[in-house]
Amino acid sequence: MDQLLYASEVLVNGLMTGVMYSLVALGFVLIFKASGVFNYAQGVLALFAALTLVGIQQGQVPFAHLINAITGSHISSFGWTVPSLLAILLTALVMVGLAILIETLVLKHLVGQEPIIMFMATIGLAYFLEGLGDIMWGADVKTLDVGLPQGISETAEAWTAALTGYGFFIDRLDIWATVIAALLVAALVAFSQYTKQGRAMRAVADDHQAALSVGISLRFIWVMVWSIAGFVALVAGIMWGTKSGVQFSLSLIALKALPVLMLGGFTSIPGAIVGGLIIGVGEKLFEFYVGPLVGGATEAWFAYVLALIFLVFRPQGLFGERIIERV
Amino acid sequence: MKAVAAPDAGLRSIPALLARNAATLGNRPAYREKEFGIWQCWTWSQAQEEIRALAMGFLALGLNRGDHVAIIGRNRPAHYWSMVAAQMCGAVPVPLYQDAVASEMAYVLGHSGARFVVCGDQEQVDKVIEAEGEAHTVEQIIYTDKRGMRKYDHSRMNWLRDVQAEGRVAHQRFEAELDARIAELDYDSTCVMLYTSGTTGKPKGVVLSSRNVIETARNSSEFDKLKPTEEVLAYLPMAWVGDFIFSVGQAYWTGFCVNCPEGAHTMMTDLREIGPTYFFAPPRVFEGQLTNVMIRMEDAGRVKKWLFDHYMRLARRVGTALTDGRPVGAVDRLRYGLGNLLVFGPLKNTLGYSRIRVGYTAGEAIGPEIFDFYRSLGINLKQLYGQTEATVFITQQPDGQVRADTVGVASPGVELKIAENGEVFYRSPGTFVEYYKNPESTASTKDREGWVATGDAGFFEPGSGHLRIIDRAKDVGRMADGSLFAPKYVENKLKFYPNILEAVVLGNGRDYCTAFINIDLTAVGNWAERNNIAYASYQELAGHPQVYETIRRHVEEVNASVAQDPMLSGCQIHRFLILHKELDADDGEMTRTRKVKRGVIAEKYADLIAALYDGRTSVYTETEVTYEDGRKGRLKATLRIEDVRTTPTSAQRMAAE
Amino acid sequence: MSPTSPTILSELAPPPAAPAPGTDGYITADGRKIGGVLMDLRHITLRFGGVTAIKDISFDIREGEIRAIIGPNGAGKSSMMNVMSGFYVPQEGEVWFRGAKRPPMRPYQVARQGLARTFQNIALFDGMSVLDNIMTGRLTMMKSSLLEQALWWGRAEAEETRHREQVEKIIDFLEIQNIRKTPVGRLPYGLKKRVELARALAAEPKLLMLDEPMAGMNVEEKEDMSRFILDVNDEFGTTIALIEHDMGVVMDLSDRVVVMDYGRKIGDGTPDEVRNNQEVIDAYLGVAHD
Amino acid sequence: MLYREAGDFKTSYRDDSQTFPLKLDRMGYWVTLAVAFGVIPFVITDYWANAVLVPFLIYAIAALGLNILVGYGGQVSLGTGGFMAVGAYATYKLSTAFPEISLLIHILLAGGITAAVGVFFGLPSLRIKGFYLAVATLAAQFFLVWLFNKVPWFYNYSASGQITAPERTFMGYVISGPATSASAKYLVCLVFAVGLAWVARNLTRGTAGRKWMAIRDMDIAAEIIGVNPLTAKMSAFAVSSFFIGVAGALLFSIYLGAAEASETFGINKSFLVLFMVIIGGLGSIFGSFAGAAFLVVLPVFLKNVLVGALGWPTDLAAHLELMIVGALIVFFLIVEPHGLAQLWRLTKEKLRLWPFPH
Repeated sequence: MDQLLYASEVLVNGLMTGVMYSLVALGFVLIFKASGVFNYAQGVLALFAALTLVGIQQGQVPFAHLINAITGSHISSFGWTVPSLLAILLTALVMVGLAILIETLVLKHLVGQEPIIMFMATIGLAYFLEGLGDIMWGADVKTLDVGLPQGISETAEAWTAALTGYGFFIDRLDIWATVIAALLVAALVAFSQYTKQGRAMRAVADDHQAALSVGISLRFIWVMVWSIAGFVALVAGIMWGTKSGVQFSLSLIALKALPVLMLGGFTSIPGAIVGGLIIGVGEKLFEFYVGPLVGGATEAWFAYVLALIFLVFRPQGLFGERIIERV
Repeated sequence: MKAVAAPDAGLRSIPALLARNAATLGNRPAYREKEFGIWQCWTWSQAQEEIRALAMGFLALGLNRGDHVAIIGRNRPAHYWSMVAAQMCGAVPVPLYQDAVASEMAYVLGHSGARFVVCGDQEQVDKVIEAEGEAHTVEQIIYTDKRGMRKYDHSRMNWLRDVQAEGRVAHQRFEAELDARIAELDYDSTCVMLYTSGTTGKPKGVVLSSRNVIETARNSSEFDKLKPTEEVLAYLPMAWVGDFIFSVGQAYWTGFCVNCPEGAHTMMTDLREIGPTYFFAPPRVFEGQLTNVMIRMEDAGRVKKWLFDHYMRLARRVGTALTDGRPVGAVDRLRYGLGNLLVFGPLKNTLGYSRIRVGYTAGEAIGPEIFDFYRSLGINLKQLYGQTEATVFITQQPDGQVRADTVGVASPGVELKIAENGEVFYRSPGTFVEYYKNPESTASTKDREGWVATGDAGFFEPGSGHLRIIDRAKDVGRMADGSLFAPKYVENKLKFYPNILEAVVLGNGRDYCTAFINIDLTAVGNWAERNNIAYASYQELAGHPQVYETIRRHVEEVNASVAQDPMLSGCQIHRFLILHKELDADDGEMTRTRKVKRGVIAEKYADLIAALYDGRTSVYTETEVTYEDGRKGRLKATLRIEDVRTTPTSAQRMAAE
Repeated sequence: MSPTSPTILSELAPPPAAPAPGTDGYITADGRKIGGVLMDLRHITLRFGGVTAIKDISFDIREGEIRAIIGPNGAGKSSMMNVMSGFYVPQEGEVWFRGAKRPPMRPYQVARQGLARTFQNIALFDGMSVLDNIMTGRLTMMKSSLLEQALWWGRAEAEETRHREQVEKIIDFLEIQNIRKTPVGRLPYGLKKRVELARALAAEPKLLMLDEPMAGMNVEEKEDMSRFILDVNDEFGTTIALIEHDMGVVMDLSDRVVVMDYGRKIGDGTPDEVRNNQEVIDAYLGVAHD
Repeated sequence: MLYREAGDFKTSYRDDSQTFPLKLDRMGYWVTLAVAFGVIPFVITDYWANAVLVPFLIYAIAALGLNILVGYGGQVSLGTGGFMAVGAYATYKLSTAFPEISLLIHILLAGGITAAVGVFFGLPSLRIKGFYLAVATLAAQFFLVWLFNKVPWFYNYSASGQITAPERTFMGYVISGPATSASAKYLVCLVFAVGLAWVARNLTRGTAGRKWMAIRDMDIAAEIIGVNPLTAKMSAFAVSSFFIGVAGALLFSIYLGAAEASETFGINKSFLVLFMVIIGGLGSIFGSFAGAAFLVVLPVFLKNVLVGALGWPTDLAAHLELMIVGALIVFFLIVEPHGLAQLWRLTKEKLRLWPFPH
């Protein structure tokens, strides 16, 4: 009985983590759909966003270390702090700027290259951004607080206790995250369904040539998509940042998002969400049941192996389009 | 070493030399051919085996002493083997020009009465069949390339390798017979019969004895100290005496290796791969390559261009001197060495000339700057003067006495004399036996003491004693005012300009000279490209006013230089036109060796000539042309005629003052 | 390599396809002997989901003949060839090859049975040189083990040379000597087609399948290709099945023609028979309209 | 410009298909080998060995391996780190279990074991392609590293969870453990590098190589002309993993002397080697060496300049290095997707045509 309850608690937490995964995965899907680029840098974008956010909030001087190292000065911060909302807004702007830079400096020149080349390029990009983030804001672990409620939610506990006789421990942040994620997804779907740009985006995703021929600017679409991806990254960054501090490991959630995508299929938004939930729940349950037997920390690989096994049986993922081979 | 010893009794035929080489140089390469992507190689002993097998195959097919064996095809070891194999059987090899059209072939086959024909491929076989028509004078056709042949009636046809195979299996029966026939060969037995693509009339079959060939091969080999290690590239028509002497005579005498290219289209790459040490090419080849070099350098980057120009200037200054081993300042030597590293070396290498020890050009006069270009790169390029009747060598240039405007001194064993009309006569061990089935022209060419008229007019240069050729003796005429008319002399000067491919100067018996010009499509076309001048055809480009302008300037320069020579200053050109088509052997306007047939041109273009002399400034004409595929068509054009400024000679100038 | 080694002809050509006992061969207009049935397609039906690409088609290909499959675009020609080369497995029907029913097998196994083909939109390996591309045609005959290759030992090198010799003969036959070492990516379309033919020939196939060998070629390229196809059939005695879109070319080349339209067989016979087949004429006129 | 090809003609297919068809290249090759074997061992210092040469040679082997898979086989893998770990732990277990057998043999065996593991994780490549496969190989990466961390048997239950290379000798010379001399380390790695490079060349020039490239360029066509995808892909994974395993073994037993799975063989190793292949040039043996050299020398260079000369804090230098490497990757992919090898090829073409432009 209790066992089952624990399990279901684990399951709920799993769902919460899953949402986070989905969030990052979303960024991938967007960019992949619109530009056929498998953006490995997505996770680093999140890290970069979080770092920037913290930096702006705490009024750090960008590149302080570098400047100090070169000029021998000892500057570190402007000595002011910026209110969270404004900071988030500014960060969003930064992300847009970044998107534009990436488009003009990298993507534009890689048009027509095979996907794998693009993929590797984004790995390079990831390295670059990681280094850049560290140089701009310093590599030390930072705590991020944008006023999202944290800690165990009594209401949830009491409520579940009343319901099952056992109080679930659920982090408020997770609840919020879920809500925000849900909203974000809704927003994105709405955007791609009902706005002109959204439709343009989908058009490009379906057929570059056709889209071009009806006068849609590929470059604009790309900038837009990368900006959105940047924004999604920002949100994800906030969530994870608040949860477990802003540090390099944050960029590794990107890697976690990969199996998510493989389950959901690179081209499907709902796929990303479902995939995320499956992985989240799956790895928690696996760790809960199997972990103890094999020394734990199975989260490290469970997702990948799951995806791998899954792929062997359904190569195009849950929601991906079937590929018909021709000669 | 043995190769350059006087011929003892044993070495009095090509087969004898083959045996000698197989014995003494057994494992040295004798033949190479680029086939299937690599250079297939045969040592002398392998070659001997192949040739004997083929010879026995011929015997099996019933080849008799004295038969003629026609050989038609590109330069391939198998074809050289056929010649020697024929000799072994006591038959006479008769190589033919592979680009000859059926009608030309018909005459030669008929005249020589060849019973056996060795054909390179299906195309040649078809021509032979067409040529012999109903007559069926040819009893056996042997083909080298099997491609597409299986459909043919094989009652009198065999694949060369099958013939060899038959010879091999039948060696028991034929070995003795074959050796007997080889033993019969002596110094006076016929070695080969070559048809001269005479500039006038029907081709004549020049009969050359073993003495002719072997003596000449020996002398010339000694003259240039040829060694068994030489590499030659056999790419010139097998029917041409030069190829026979280089690729058979000298090759067998000294035992060096003959390399055959994969085909005409890969000739340049093959040349580069082999990097011959002993090389012959007619002037047009060198011209073509030089033009090509210049064109390619046009697109070079600034640095390269500068390097190239800079060092070529240096080369022009000291290069030839170095090649001739004349003294050159230490500094210049150093700079030349540097140039050799940066430009000359790579350039020679890309052309395939890095290893050339002795190079010859002949057949036509070569442009001084072309000649010097190659010599200044350190290539020992020399000129020789010769003809089929002399088994090539009449005069040649010894190392260190090389010049563009002479053809050198008498080759070893050759006596020279010049008749009062300026015609050059020679007598040598190479002097041909006779024209086949043509005693009267034999008599008219070769007198009782064995002196042969070259048909060329020339004179010994006072001082150096080198021979200088002005023109064909019969072409040397008189102008109306009685002054000397030497068209070739002027034409050559014209042709030295890269833009001018061919020129025909007219004026015999007239009161002034005029000329037809053929522009060089490569050079002029490239020029047009760079000045983005659009043109659809040769005709259109030839008619372009700017082209006319350029050509006129060239002609005037030539006039100026002609005026220098009081003897020939009458030959300055007063009017010219650029022909609307390229002179072409297929239209009978030139010989296969690209010598202009004046007679043909005179009648074919009578209307144009008339126009040149009646003062018209343009003329309409129609000409019949033959396309590659043999179809005929008519070419219509209206040609402009330009007047040219002439230069008063020193004499006239004096008179004027 | 000794020059007196027999040429590709004697080595590649299977014994002339004389009519096998019991099978009715026939003699072509130009006097070639056509042998027994080499490949027999029986009631082939192929569907993609709901779409039926091929409806119950049967025909055979005889040893030594040039067999054409023609038809307007979308007639299902290429699908047919994909069935023949084992790339598509038909829902119904049987493929018989050299007297045996073909069991379900992967395309590479089919290839090893002696089928080689070219592709409508060229499928060469762009990363490799012409030579290497043609060498891939002989991969099925390469026997040396991975270890031998790794140490360039035993069979590895000998094999390499032996197959190179064969390939060079094909290169010579198709007159592509001067592009031997060029990466195929750089070649013009016409030459690519020729290299692809070379690759297929290198496999010394019993049945050579050409999928629109002349698509997108100019007149003289088409003439060259036709010549090569005839030569191949003539010199190596190779049986050839070819798909063509335009009727003209095929008629001169082929001994017998199958005409397809909308996945059905609407004609089968000698070029003349087909030419005068009303249904065929209609089909082609029909194409002219849409 | 330097080349003199006239007269350098080939009379057999053997000569025609040799690795260095041009005389000059052949000479260059032999000279390099002569210097590598005859000179460097006597002048090499610890610094040069540890900072540059030894890691260069080891990574060159790894890059060769990955290049066989990615460059020739067209199968992308991000599991390199994991496979190197297999090589390392295999050597460790073997050499501790059978001390009497030569370490060099153990290293080869370790390669073999890695090959087996590689084939296992390569199986999915039969169903999935492109970066689906790339991501799938991450499974290998994470699972293997986790395995070596979590299962004490692999590190002989050592308290630290680390593995340390025991001292081993070869013909009386110490080749493993702290006491190893610079030249010994160098020579061992050199022998492996040269030997494996030779093997790689043999494989890629012949049947196996053609199969791999055929699959890479157009897998469907490849299968239709008779290439069995299973054997082709698996052999690629096997050979590649063998190389990588040996590299891992050397890295641990010869170079580092001690290792800890997640530290030494993390995902970053996978990327490092991948970058070497990209920068060096996909599908080029020379490229594998060039790429390895580049990415081994670059940090050393930056360190010397930034930290040594400018006296910056090391972490800053490290971050800058990240940026530069990242930027370079992107740069290379944009400018020359075929890497240093291609640049080299082009220069060579120019030199051969000199003085002509084309």
